[in-house]
Amino acid sequence: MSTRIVSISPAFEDLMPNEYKELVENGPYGKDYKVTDLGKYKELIEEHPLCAGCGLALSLRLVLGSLPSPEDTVIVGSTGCSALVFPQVGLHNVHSLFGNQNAVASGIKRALSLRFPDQVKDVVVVAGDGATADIGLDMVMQSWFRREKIATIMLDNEAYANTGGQESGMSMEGTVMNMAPKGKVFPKADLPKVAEASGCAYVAAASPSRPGKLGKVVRRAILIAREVGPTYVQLLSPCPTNFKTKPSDTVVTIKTREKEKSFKQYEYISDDARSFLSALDEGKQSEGKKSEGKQP
Amino acid sequence: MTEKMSIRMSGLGGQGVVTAAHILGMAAYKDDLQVTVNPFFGAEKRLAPAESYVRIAQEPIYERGEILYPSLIMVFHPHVITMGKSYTMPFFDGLEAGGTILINSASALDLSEEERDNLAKLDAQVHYVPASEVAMEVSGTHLSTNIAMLGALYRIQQRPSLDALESAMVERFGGSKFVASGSTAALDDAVKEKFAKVSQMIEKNLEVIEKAGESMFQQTH
Amino acid sequence: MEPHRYKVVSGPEGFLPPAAASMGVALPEQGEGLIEGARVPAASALEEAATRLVNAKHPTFFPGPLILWNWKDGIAEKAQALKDLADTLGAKIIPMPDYRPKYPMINPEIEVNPNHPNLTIWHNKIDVCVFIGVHCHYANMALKIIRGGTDCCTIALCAEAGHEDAVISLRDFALADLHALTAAVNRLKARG
Amino acid sequence: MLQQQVRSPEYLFFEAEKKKQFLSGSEAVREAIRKANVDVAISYPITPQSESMHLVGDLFAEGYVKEYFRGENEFAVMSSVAGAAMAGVRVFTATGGPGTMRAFEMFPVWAGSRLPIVCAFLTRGINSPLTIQPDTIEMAFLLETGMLMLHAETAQDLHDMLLKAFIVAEKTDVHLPVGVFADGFFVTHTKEILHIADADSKLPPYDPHCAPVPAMDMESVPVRQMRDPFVMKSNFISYAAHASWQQEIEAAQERSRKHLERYLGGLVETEHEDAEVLLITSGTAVSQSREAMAICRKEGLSVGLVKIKSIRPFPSDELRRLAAGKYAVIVPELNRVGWLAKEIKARVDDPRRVIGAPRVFGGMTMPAHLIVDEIRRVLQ
Repeated sequence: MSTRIVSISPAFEDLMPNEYKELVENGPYGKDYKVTDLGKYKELIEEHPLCAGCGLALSLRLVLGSLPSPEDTVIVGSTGCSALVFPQVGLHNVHSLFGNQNAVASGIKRALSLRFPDQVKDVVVVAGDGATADIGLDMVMQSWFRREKIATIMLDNEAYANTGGQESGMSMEGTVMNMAPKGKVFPKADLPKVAEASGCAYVAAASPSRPGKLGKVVRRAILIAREVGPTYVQLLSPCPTNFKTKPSDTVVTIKTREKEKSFKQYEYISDDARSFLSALDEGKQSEGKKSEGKQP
Repeated sequence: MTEKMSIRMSGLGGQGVVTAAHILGMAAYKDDLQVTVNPFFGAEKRLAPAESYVRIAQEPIYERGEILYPSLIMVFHPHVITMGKSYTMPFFDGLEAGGTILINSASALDLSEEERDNLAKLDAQVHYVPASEVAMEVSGTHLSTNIAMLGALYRIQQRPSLDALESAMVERFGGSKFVASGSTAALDDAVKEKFAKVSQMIEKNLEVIEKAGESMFQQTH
Repeated sequence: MEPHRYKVVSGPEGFLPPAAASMGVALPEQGEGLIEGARVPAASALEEAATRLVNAKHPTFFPGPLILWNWKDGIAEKAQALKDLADTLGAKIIPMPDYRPKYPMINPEIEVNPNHPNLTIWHNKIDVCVFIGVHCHYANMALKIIRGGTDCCTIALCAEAGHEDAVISLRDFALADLHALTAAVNRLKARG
Repeated sequence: MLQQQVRSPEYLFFEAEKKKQFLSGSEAVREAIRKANVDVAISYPITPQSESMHLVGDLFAEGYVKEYFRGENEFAVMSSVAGAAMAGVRVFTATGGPGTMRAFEMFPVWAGSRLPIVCAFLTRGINSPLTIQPDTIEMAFLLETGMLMLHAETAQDLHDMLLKAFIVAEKTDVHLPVGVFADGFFVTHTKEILHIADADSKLPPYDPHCAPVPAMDMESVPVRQMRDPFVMKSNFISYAAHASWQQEIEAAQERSRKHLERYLGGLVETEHEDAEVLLITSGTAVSQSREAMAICRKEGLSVGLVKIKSIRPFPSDELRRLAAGKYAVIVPELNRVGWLAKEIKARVDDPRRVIGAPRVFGGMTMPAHLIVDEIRRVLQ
């Protein structure tokens, strides 16, 4: 992007509210921040209206801190809790409808490739489990079938949280929730495997309990999507409100799930993606047309 | 030509009733006449009843859709009449008084007394042409039946002109520009295989047109 | 509905005022402006805007993203010209940096938001406000809300086709027009 | 591919020499899109539309359209074209009947997001039972989606309206989707004579910086921009924001009148408008009405015709004036519900004089004599 869109007309510099001045002076645009740099700069999220202890808010903050080129990233969201955050995010982002995020993203990606053929334009989908695995699954999978160069990130809180705690395809079997009053009768959908079979070049499951790892997989997913093909990242992001856990226990919840083996980190890298990554490691190939020298 | 020609072509799917309508329409267009062409709007299936419609006039044509009141009916297969393979029953339904019927058959069909009466009341001119036989004999394929039917029509109407018919056929079979639906396009390929060259095919078709015209006979009911 | 009789005047017009376009008010053609919904020569609209600004108690400019952010050549000059105009008038400048519905709420002292522009107008007791550099969709949305709930007179200086929902609107508004407006203000002030 | 020169819309529409061609409606779509300088076209098959988007695919293969693919279903296609339009390019798609219904949730989003998408709706009936035949009932559902709706009578209309639709859709003061409707089969699959400009000219490209909303490309201000956000429920005044937003869409429709009048030569077209009985209709029902009018006038009956070209915005003032003092207004329609008659009745001074008949549906042709019968019945 032309960084001019985050520079203030000189005549108005004194008048701009502080948060904008901070964004201009100390924002992440054109910098090379990684997830470990959080806290050192003005983040892309201003404030958010999500519940205390929200796993999704935690994931989202880490995702936004892991974008390799925030100045050239357009995010497509979907209906759900996360959509409440996006008005506060310092990027171009689209809320369209419930479930059509990957179809919208396909259109955006194709249009930006036409308009800016020599520039990096990352299109990243960030949506919940209902939007990704249930109502939008056909469009998610079809974007993978078509090998759309977009990264799809699921914020998996294992429920429809915004609508009041209904069971989703990603809920654990047996979970008693609204619309599953006798407990969910089928297992949690194995979407990473579906992604792999559908043509994703890179698939990962992670969680905000390990921010470094989350940052690494998100960054990889976006870089691989830029150069190789579609990618999918699933982030376990528990909902303390609907599962009635303590807001301070969100990370504990994830760690318990890991111990119980009902959640595990996972990473699949296709051969093409692997050679792309090793080329990056060896510094043989730049990450993209204009982000020379960044490491995955 | 002062009157509007409203032509209904009835046949079986695969016989080329839609193609015949397109060629006829294109020829009329080339003769600077006003013309519209449309098929019967249904799923295209081989051997199922198929209809197409051509309106030709000197004045602008507004009316659209199926022709309910034709001045001329072309029956591409006897089964349209004898086995009721048609969505329009009886086959002369809606024919204008004094209208013309052209049937593909080597011999006059055995029509019921009621049918003969009705045709007589309409003062219908009934012509027969052995179109399938002429097609086989001249071009070696029954796929030219539709062209034979156009030959017979030309003998009756004398228009559109032979030159226009020829150039319409060149346009239809010669280039890749023509838009045909999936299954019609597949049949086109079959036709093309029969002829090494399109020009040879056009030549044969012109011969079919001439021969068909010569082979016509009229039956009074 | 009585088309063409609808007058776009300062409110408060009521709970939910209609869009002026739906009441028969048409946008100005090139070389024209709007005063209270009536098409007039651009010069008249400019003069009227200057008059209202000079006579205002708390005139305020709401520069939008298209002029606040230095995103392309020519913007900085336009921004400076606007600043000069505001200084000439002793007017406030309250920026509209973006259009998001802001959470939890804006500080009406220092910013304006198209989803609730009335908060800023009430808080600062603004009686004449000027929209400039605001994308048309968001400007129209805000102008209606202002007409509905406040008594503020709205002026829209639009680089595109103009705004029926403003009390005074100019179209194709460029740097030269900004200078012309400043000149008109100075002339009126000199006259006293 | 022909070398094409960018020409002004005025040149292409009004000045360029028009040459005679014998084309089907689907081919007319192709010829319009060939000259429309379209960036992205996305397709999904449905009869009777499929052929149109096949041909647009051919244009992509030839290089006239820059990007093209088959989406997964109509809802997804309408979502993808929305994404492309938000990212600042000119888009085109087409659908009809059940496809329209499948996609429906996106149409109000198109308008609400101020997306200048042009979509050809090649209409057909709606299940159940299944039908692939012409019927204009889907238009009834689309009336209040915020899109502009033009109704073509012929392949010529379809061609001209599509090209003009892009220009009207993209006007800053309008910037709304435009649906160009043509009756399936009766227009799409009928070959007729058209007069159109050569393909060596094309429309100027779309300029996303003239849009009334920012493009989603991280190149446009402001950087913190969400399309299209919840109007936050935590804000007490959010209802007014949503209401004002909706009014703005309606206002944008109103603003399109001026442009449509200029490019279409009016929202209506009349013949013998002084007659005692007026036939008022749209689409191919106009063609059938022309035949009926000719028959009646030969018999000395005083019958005139009003062709409505734009359904949204609706020519309310024009129709109120035209219908005033008429003995009767007859509205033939190719659908069961008679949405056009309802629209007209709601606007004229004496709705009792408006007769919503004859109607055919489910794919039936409307013979001119049905309309003639209605005229005679009324005049008796």
